[in-house]
Amino acid sequence: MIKIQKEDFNSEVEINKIKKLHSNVGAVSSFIGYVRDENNNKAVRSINLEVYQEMAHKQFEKIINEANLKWKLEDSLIIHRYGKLEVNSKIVLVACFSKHRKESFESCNFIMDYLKKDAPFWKNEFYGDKNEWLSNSN
Amino acid sequence: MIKIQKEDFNSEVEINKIKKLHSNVGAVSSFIGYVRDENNNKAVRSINLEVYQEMAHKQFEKIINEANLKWKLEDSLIIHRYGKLEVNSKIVLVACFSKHRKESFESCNFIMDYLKKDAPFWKNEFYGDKNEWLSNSN
Amino acid sequence: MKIKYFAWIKDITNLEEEEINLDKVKNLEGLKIYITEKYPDLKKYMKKKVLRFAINQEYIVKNTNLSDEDEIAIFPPVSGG
Amino acid sequence: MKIKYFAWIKDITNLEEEEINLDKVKNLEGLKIYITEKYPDLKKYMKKKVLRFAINQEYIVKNTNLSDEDEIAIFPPVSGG
Repeated sequence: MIKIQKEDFNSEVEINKIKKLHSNVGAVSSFIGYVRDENNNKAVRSINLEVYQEMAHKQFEKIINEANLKWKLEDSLIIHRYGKLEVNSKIVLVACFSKHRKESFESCNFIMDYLKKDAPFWKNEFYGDKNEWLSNSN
Repeated sequence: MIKIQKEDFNSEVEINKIKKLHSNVGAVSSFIGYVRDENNNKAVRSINLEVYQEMAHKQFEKIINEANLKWKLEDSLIIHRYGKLEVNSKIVLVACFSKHRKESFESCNFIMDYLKKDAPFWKNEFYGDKNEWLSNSN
Repeated sequence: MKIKYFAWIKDITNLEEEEINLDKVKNLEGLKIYITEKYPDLKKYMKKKVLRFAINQEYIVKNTNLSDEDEIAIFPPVSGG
Repeated sequence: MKIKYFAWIKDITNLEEEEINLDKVKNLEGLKIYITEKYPDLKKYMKKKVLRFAINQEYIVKNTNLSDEDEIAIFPPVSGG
């Protein structure tokens, strides 16, 4: 399941929606990314997250396909927000559903790596009255 | 934060409670373990999870201390249920809170490894009218 | 073909997207030359290889022929997640 | 001292905990001998080293002296998580 949205999400609800389809799932590993109050030693107020929607969808599908080739997953979920996000807001949720722990852990980490490298999102960080475009270090 | 309880939990609520104390946290990695409908090729109906409470608390504290020695964590959470749990019920939630992703991922995996090996819980699995005590393979 | 710009590239082009006539641009290398002439401030980023290109939502590194229905995107390194 | 039993060990001892007199048992090795005499069905598990011991909620492997206030736990391999 892939969602690219402005709105916040409830990770319990989103994970349950998928989990209840799979009684053979014993392991859900997930990652939530948040807007931090500080970056590169500057106090962050908020970010504006721009997205190239059609491409983000395509890239997420590709990432999930790759993960499914590498691990035996029962299901997976990516929710990525865009737009104006205040400090402490959730940015992203990745959750991987598998029978056993190893698969869900490794695939969740893999999806996050890939997402940071290839997903077409751009963060514009606001500090006081200044702002700056970021790029991921890896 | 360590909780050993019979009741179910809401992972969104539990994670938010801790996250809101730390505006410098950008990364929360978590693992949820569930009762699966099948184990060792047998159809599972429910489990009864026995715990040695005082020792479980002590062991969880030790695990969290170890994780804090190895990684820079802002906070961490272990919720482990006990008692009768039906298929699809949550058993455990481990969540690790850090500035950046790597620390939260690695420490969450580490805590789960340690917990599976040392936490004094015992699963009694019920299949039809039979039941069987389990032990973790690793 | 349609060209889309993202993040701070938009501050240089002053627009989010535009149509470019295929007569002027046959392939990706031709497009690079065309836009650096049209937007000289892009030149230094082109040289530093900071710009990313996608054709129809797929990353493109090598030179590729372009057709009239293609959607091209030009953007800086990503920062999602 | 107090001895606590968990999981299927309880099915062998038929109780969850009991008080043992310190005169009979001075240390962990003494306790092992004492309980296998009291509960012969535990012997094969003791031999296979399936049993785990904790003193005051800490795992113990080596022989250790026991005191009257100690809480000893005897249990099979764990299966939490």
